[in-house]
Amino acid sequence: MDETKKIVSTEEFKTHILPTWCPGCGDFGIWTSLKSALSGLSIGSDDALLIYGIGCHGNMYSWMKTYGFTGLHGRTLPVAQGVKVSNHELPVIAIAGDGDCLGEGGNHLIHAAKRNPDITLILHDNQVYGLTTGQASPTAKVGFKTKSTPEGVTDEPINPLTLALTAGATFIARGFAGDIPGLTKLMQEAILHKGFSIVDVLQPCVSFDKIHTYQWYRQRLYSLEKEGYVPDNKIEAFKRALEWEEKIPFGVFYKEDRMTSEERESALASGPLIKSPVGVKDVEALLCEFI
Amino acid sequence: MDETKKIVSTEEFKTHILPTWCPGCGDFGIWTSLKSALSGLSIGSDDALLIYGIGCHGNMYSWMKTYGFTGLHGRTLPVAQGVKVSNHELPVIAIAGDGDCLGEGGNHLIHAAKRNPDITLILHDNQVYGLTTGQASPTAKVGFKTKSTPEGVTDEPINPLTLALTAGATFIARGFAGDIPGLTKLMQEAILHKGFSIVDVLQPCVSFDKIHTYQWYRQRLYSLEKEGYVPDNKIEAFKRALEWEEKIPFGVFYKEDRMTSEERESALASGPLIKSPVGVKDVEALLCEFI
Amino acid sequence: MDTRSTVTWKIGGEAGYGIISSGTMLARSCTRLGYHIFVTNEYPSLIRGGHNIVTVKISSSPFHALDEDLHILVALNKETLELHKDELLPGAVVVFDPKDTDGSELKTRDVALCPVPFFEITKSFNGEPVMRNTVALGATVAFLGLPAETLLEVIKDQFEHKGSEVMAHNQEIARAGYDYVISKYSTVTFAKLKTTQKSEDQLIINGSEVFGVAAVRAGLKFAAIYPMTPINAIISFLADHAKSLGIVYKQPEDEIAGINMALGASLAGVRSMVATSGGGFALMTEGLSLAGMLELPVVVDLGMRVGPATGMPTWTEQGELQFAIHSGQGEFPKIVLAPGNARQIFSCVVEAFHLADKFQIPVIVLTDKYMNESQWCVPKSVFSGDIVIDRGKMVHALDLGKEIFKRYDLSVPDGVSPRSIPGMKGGQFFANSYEHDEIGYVTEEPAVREKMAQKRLLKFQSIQKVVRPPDVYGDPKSEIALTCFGSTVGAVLDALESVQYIVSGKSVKLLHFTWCFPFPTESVTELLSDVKTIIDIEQNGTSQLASLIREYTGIACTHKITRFSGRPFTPKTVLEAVIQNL
Amino acid sequence: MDTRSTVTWKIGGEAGYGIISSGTMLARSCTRLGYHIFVTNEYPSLIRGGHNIVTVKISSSPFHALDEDLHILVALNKETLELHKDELLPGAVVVFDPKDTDGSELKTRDVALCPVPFFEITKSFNGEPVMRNTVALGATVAFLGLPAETLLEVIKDQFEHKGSEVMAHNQEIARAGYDYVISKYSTVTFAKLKTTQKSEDQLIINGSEVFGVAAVRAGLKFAAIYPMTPINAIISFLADHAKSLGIVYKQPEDEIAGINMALGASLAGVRSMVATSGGGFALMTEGLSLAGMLELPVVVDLGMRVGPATGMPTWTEQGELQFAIHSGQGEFPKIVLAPGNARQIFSCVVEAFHLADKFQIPVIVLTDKYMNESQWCVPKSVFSGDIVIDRGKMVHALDLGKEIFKRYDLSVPDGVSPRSIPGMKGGQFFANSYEHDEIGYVTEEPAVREKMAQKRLLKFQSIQKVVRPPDVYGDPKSEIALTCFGSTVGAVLDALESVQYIVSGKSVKLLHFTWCFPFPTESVTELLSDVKTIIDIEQNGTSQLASLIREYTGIACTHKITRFSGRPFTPKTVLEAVIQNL
Ligand SMILES: Cc1ncc(C[n+]2csc(CCOP(=O)(O)OP(=O)(O)O)c2C)c(N)n1
Ligand SMILES: Cc1ncc(C[n+]2csc(CCOP(=O)(O)OP(=O)(O)O)c2C)c(N)n1
Ligand code: SF4
Ligand code: SF4
Ligand SMILES: [Mg+2]
Ligand SMILES: [Mg+2]
Repeated sequence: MDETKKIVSTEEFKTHILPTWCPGCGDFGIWTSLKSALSGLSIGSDDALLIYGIGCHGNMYSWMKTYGFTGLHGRTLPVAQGVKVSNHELPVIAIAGDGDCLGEGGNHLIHAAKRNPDITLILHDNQVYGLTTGQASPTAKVGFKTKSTPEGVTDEPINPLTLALTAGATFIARGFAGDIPGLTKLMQEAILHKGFSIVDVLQPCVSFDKIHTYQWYRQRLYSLEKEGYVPDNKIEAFKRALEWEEKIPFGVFYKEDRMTSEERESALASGPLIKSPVGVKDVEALLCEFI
Repeated sequence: MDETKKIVSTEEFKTHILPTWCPGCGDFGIWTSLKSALSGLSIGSDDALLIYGIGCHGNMYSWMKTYGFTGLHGRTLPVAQGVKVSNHELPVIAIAGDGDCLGEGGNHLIHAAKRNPDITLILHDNQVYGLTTGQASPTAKVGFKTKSTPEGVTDEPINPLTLALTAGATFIARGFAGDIPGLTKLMQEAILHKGFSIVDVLQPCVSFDKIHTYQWYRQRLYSLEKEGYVPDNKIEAFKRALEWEEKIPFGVFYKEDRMTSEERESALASGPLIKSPVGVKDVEALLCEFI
Repeated sequence: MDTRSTVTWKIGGEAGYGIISSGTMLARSCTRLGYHIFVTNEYPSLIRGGHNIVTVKISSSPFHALDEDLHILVALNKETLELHKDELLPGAVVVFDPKDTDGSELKTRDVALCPVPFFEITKSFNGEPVMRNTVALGATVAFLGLPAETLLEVIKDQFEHKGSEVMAHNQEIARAGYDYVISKYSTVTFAKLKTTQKSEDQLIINGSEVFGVAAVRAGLKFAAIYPMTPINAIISFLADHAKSLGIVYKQPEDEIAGINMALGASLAGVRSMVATSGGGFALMTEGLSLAGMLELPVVVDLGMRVGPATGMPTWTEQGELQFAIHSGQGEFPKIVLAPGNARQIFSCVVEAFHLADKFQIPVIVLTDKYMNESQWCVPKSVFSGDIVIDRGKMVHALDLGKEIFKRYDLSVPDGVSPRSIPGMKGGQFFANSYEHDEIGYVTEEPAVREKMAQKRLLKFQSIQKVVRPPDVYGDPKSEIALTCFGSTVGAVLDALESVQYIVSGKSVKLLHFTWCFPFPTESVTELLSDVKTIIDIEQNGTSQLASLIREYTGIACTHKITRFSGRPFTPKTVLEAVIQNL
Repeated sequence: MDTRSTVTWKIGGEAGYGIISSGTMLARSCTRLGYHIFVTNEYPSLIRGGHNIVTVKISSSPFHALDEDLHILVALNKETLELHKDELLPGAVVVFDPKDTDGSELKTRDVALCPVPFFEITKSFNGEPVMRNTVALGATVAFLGLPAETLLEVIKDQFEHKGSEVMAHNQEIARAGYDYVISKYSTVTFAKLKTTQKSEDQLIINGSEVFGVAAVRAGLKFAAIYPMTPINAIISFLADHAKSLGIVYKQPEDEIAGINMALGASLAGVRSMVATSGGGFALMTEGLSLAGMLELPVVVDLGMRVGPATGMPTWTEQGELQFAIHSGQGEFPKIVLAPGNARQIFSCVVEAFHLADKFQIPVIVLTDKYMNESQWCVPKSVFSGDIVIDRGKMVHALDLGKEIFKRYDLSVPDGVSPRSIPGMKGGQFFANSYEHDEIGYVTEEPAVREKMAQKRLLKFQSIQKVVRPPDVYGDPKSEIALTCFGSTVGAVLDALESVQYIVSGKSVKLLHFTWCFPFPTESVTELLSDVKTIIDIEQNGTSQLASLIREYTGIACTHKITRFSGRPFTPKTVLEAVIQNL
C-alpha cells in the first residue's frame, strides 16, 4: 500500500467471467462493497492478495481480478498467515464462508485471532453451505430447515463475533450485504486496522434460505455507531454480540491496538522475509555449537 | 448409571501400572479427583467410557481401569459424541489436554459445545505440550518461555472458559489440580449435568513450567461459590472468566438447562441405538419412493 | 412404422432445478412402461448459471452405459443447440423454442427441426418459466410414442405432496406439450420406441441413494458425513429417512470429526459409516489408521471426482485407487472395493459392512461422481431380498467376568479377536492407539509389539481366503484381455457386447475388478498369465490398476487407455481406443 | 597394552535429562580427540520414569551403525544390569553403584565388575543426585584410556553459560569419577581405545538438527511445524536460531494449518517447509494435493515412527514409503527422497529445496526416529561448503506487463512455467485449486483440463531426467543383491563391510535407495536384471520398497527381511538374516 495516491477504478477488477451467483444473492453486495473498498484505498489488482474459501463466496475470484488464492475448503487463514509473514507489505484479505471458516476451518479462526496477524477476514455469513446445495452451516439458527436438517436445526448457532472476541481478534465488525455503503466503510476500516480484523457479513442466500431475507434483516438491523456505542470494551461487545432475533446490531463491536504477529517477529524487523538474502552463508558460529 | 446404590471403591480403578507422571505433576491431583468423583457417583470400571487425548494427561488410562479409548491427538470429543449417540445410557467422559483439545482439536470443542451432547470434558490446562517435552500450548500466557517460544510467548492465550461459553456449553467450570476435594465436587456436578460440561483444570506442569506453580495458583485463586456468585448469566460468566493474573476465580461459571443432542434425536426416543434391531427389514415403503 | 429399441434423449439449458428432475420424471415414465433407462447429468460447480444437461438413454433391453449419439435433443436455450449439434444422429429430432432460435444453426444438418413454443405454452397456462421443462417432457413422451398417461401419473406422484392444484397445473402443461407434438409432428417418427413388456418394478435411483439403501439394509445406524460433491445425495437420503428408519445422521464440523465419530459409534457397538470425496478422505486418513490399530469396523464411501485439490468437483474420475489402498500412517489391513454399477453398489456395500465386522477393519468403497449422481434403473427385488447380518466376533455377556477379558487376544488363528462393548460387565479393555497388549495396555516391549503387529497383518492372509477374483466377461481363453475397475465397466461392456467380444477379428475378454485390495493375486495371475495383450482402461491419468497388477503379479499391461477430462468413457470411445491399440 | 579400535558404551537409568546429555558429552570428548562416534537413545513415550538408555559407539575409523555388543555398561540403577547383561562381551567393563547392587546378577559372567560409588562421590561434592551421570562420565573416560582434559573442556563448553560455578562444580565431579577409576581400576584395560589422529572438526549433531542446518543453508525462511516425535528437535533448532538466522518458525494450531501456512509462504516467494510424523502427515495430505495443483514448491520432513495410529512414538520404523508416494487426492507429481545417514540428510535436504523449486512441486524427505534422534559425527566441512541456490523459473519484473501473464503457461516443454510473486506489477494470476486455465481462471472445458493435467503429469517425465539411481556398494556384477532405503543402510553396510561383501562364499552387492520416487526404473532394471537373488531389507512389515521394485520393473525380490519391533537393525541381525536367506 505504498502508492496510496494511485487512482484505482473498480473497473480494474473486471474479468471476462460474469458472476454465476443466483440473482439476488447477498454475495453481490459483498463483492461490490469489496471492490469499492479496495478502490477507495487505492489497492489495485496487483497490490493485494485475496484468499478465497471453497463455497459460493469463493467463486468470487473468477470475477475479481487481483492476485488470488483459492485453496482448500476451510483453509484461508493459515494460507493468509503464511503469505503475510513472508511479505508483510502486501495487503492480505481472506474471503471465507461460514461453513468454510466456522465449520471445516473453525480452528484456524480462533488461532488466527489469537496471533493477531495483520489480515482481514470477510465472512460470508449465509447460514448455509450454499455450494453443496444447502445444508445447515454453523451459524444456522435453531429451527431452520435445510437439506441436512429436514426437521430443522437444533444446535445452537455459532456466533462469529463472540468467537472472534474471545479468541483475541482486535477488530470485530458486522456488516450487511444489503448495505453497500456501510459495508464498504467497514471493510476499509478493517483493512486499515493493524491486526486481525473480521467483518461478519449477514448475507441472504436466496436459494436455500427463505427466512433470512433482505427484508428480514432490514426489519431488525440497527447501527451501533448511531447509538453512540464505543467499541473499546470486551464485555460491552459481548453483550451486543449476543443480541439477535428482535434487534440486530451492526457496525464495529470491538477494536483494540495490539502488536501484530509480524511486528513481534524479529526476523521481519528489517523488512519483509522475501527481501532478505536467500540461504545462510556464514555458518561458522552455528556449526561450532555442535562441536 | 442405573445402579446408583452400588459401592465403588477407588481401588477398583487400579491397574498393574504405576503412574509415570513427573513427581508433583498436577495430573496426579486430577486423577485422584476423578477416581473419587466416579466412586462417589457409583460409576465402576465397567460402567463408563473414558476417552483420552494424546499427551501426558492421556497417559492416565494406563493406571485407570475403566473402559478406555485412547485415540488420536486432539480427537476426544468427536469420538465421545459417536459413542454417546450410539449408547446414551453410558456415561462418557473426555480427558483432554490443552494442546490436545484447544490446539489440534480446537474445532471439535466449539462444535461439541454447540451440539450439547451429554458428555463431560476434563481439560488438563498446563499451558504446555508436556509429552512432546514442553512447547507452548494454546493457553500459554504471554511472556512464558518454552521450547517453541525461546523468546517468550507473544500470542494471546486462548481462554477455554469464554470459548466454551460462546460456543454454547451448558456447564462451565474451573478447578485446580491442587484442590482435590473441590475438583472432585466439580467433576461430579459436571458428570451429573445433562449436557455438555467442561471442567478446565489448572494443572501445574512441574517439568516445563516454573512460573505457574501450585504456589502461584494458590496465591491467586478464589472461590466463586464463596462469593455468592450465581452461575446463570452469560455476561457475568464472561466477565469472571476474563479475570486472571491478580485474582483467578474457580468454581462453576455458567450452567444452563438445554436439551441434549441425544434428546433431540428422534431415533433415540425409544432407547439407545445399540439396542434397536439391526438392519431395516421392511423396505417396501422406502423403495416405492423411487418408482 | 419403424420403431427403435434404444433412444438417447438430451435436454439442455441454464441451471435451475427443473432440468434434473425432468430427467428423473422421463426415466420413471419409461421404467413404469417396462423400459430400461440410465440418466446422467452434467453441470458446472455452480449453483446457478452455466450450462446444465441431462441425458437419458431408454432401451427395451438392459444395457450398461450411455451412448454419445442423440435421437432427441431438447434445447431450453440456444446454447444447447450449438454445444450439442455434433452429437445428433442423422434424422434426429431437435426440439427448441422458436422464441430462442430459428434453428438455423442446424440448417445444413440432416435433422428434424421441431420447434415447440415452450414459453408460450407455459405462459398460456399461467406457468412460471421454470415449467418449460414440463412442456418439454410432454413433447418428449409424444416423440417417443409413449402414452401421456404414464407421464401424468409420474407427475402426480411427484407433485402430490404440494397439493392437488400444483399437481393438476403441471399435468395440464405436460399434456399441452404432448398434444402440441401429436398434432403438429405426427410424421416425426424417428425416435419412436418399440413397445415393451414390463416384467417387474424398477427403481430410478442414483448411486448414492443405492449406497444409502444398502447401508440401512445392512444395519447402518450411524453416519457422520460432511457435505461434499459427489456424495451429497447420501446425506439427503439419510437425513430425510433418519426418523422413519430409526437411524442417526450427523453433520460433523469437518471430515476428521466425521471419521472419529464413526469410530466412536463403532466402538459403542453400532454399524457406522462416513462418506466423502478425495479431499475429505485425505483428512480422514489418520482416522483410518486409528481404525486399523483399534481393530474397529467402519465403512467409508469414497466418492471420487476430478482431482487434484478441489479439481472439478462435479465431474468424474477414478484417481484415488492407490491413495485409498495406501492411506493412513503405518501398516494395517483394509479392504478396497469398487462397484461398477448400481447393483454392484448394493452388493458391495452390504458386503463392506459384513467384511468390516468380520475382520474388524476399515472397508473403503470407491464410488465416483458418475455413478453417484447418475440415476440407474434397478429391479426392486435387488433391494428387497433377505440380508443376513453377522456382526462378526462379539463376546457374549455370559462369557465375561470369569477371567480378564482379552480384547486383543493373540491366540486367534485369523487375527480377529472377539470384542466387548463398553458397558458390558467384565468386558473392560482399552481401545488404545498406542501399541498395546492383549487387554489394550500400552506396551513398547519388542516381542509384544511384534506379535500384535503380526496379528493385524495376519488379517491380510485371512482376507485372502475370501478375496473375490475379478469378474470375467467374454471367453476366458481369449488372448486379449481388457482390465478395468469400478464404473468404467459400463462403457467397456457395452462396447464389447456391441461386437460380440470380437475386436479386429480377435476374441477379447474383460477382467473387471470390483474387489481391488487386498489384491486377488492368485486368480489374476491365472487369468492373465497366458494373455498376450492386456489393455488397461481407466478413468485417470496414471493407470493405477495396471500398477497394482504389475506389483502383485509382475505382469505388465501392454497398453493403457486413460481418460481424465472429467467425462466418463462411452462405449464408442472405448471401442475406438481398443481398436487403435490392437 | 592391548587397545581397541572400537568400543561400544551404554548407560542406563531412570528417565531424567542427564542421561541423554552424558551421551552427547562423551561423544564430543571423543570426536575432539579424532574418534568417530554414533549416539542413540532409547526411551519410552513418557516424560519421566521408564527405562532410558543411551548407547555410544566410538571408533578410530568411520563406521555406519551401532553394534549390539557392549564393551562398557554403566548402570545408574539395578534394572540396567538386568536388562542389558546379555549384551555384554566377555571381559566387558560393568560400572555400577555399590549402593544399588552388589553386581551379583552378573556373578557367573566373564565381566569386569567395577563398582563406583556414584552417589557417594556426588554427595561428597554437594552435588544433586542427577549429577551421578557426571561421575559416570569421568569414570568412562578413564576406562577408555582417554585424557580427562578433553572431557573437562567439553563440560566447560556445555555449562559455561550457566556460570563458572556450575561449570567448575561439574568439572570437579567428573574429575573425581575419573580419578576414582584411575586409582582403583588401573588393571581394567578391556575398553581402552587405540589412540587416533584428529584430522578435522566433527560435529555431534542429531538428524533433525542436520535437517535444520541444511534447510537454512538452502534458503529456508519459513517453517510451520506442529510438535510431534520424532521431529521435535528441528522445532527447537529453528526456534532457537530464528532470531540469529533471520528466519521465522511458527507453531501452527495443527498440521493442516502447518502445510497451508507453508504453501502461503511459498506462494509469497520464500522457501518453506513443514515437518511431522505419520499421523500429522496424514492430515497434510490434502494440502500436498493442493501444492500439486497450484504448482507450489514445499519441502516436507516426514519423520517416521512405529505405526499405525499413535503406535510407539519413540521407536523407529519405515512404514510410510508407500503412503508418502500415494498421498493426496487425485494425481500430481511429487518426489520422495530417503536419506540414510546424516551426510545424506544434508545433501537430500539441500536437493529437496532445489527440486521443489525446479519442478514447483512438493518434495517429501523421509526421515525416521532412529536417524532424527541419534547423534552423528559429521565433518564440519560437510555443512560449510558453498551452496548454489536456484529458485527455478521465476518471472522477471521487467518481463511483466507487456502481455497478460500466464502463470500456468502450457507451452513449456517440461511442464514447469515461470511464476510471479503476489505484489509484482503485471504478474496477476490465480493460484486456483480448481482446475484452471493458463492464468488460473477456473475451467471445466475437457480440452483445457486435459492439457493442464498433462502439464502436471509431464513433470514426471522431466523429473525422470534428474532421477538418481540407487547407490551401489560392492561388486556391481554380483549375482546377489540386497536392497534397502533410508536409514537401514547403516546396519547393512557395516554387515557387508565386516565380511568384505562376501556372504556364504558369494559376492553380494547392495542397492541403497535415497531417491525413491519417481522410481528410477531404468537404472534399477539394469542393476537387477541379471541378479538371481534379491534380498530386500526394510524396517517395516510389508516390504514396501520391494513392492515398488516389482511395480516398476516387474522384478520380484526373492527374499524379504522385515523388522517392525521398533528397534533398528544392527549389523549382526542383518548379517544373520541374510545368511539364513541364502
Ligand atoms: C475438505 C472438503 N470438504 C468438503 C468440501 C465440499 N464443500 C465445498 S463448498 C462447501 C460448503 C460451502 O459452504 P460455505 O463455506 O458456507 O460457503 P457458501 O457456499 O455458503 O458461500 C463444502 C462443504 C470440500 N470442497 N472440501
Ligand atoms: C496428529 C498429531 N500431531 C502431533 C502429535 C504429537 N503430540 C503428542 S502429545 C502432543 C501434545 C500434548 O500436549 P497436551 O495436549 O497439552 O497434553 P499434555 O502433555 O500437556 O498433557 C503432541 C503435539 C500427535 N500424536 N498427533
Ligand atoms: S446458493 Fe445461496 S449463497 Fe450460493 S449463489 Fe445462490 S443465493 Fe448465493
Ligand atoms: S511433563 Fe509436565 S504435564 Fe507431563 S508429566 Fe511431567 S509435570 Fe506432568
Ligand atoms: Mg455459507
Ligand atoms: Mg498440556
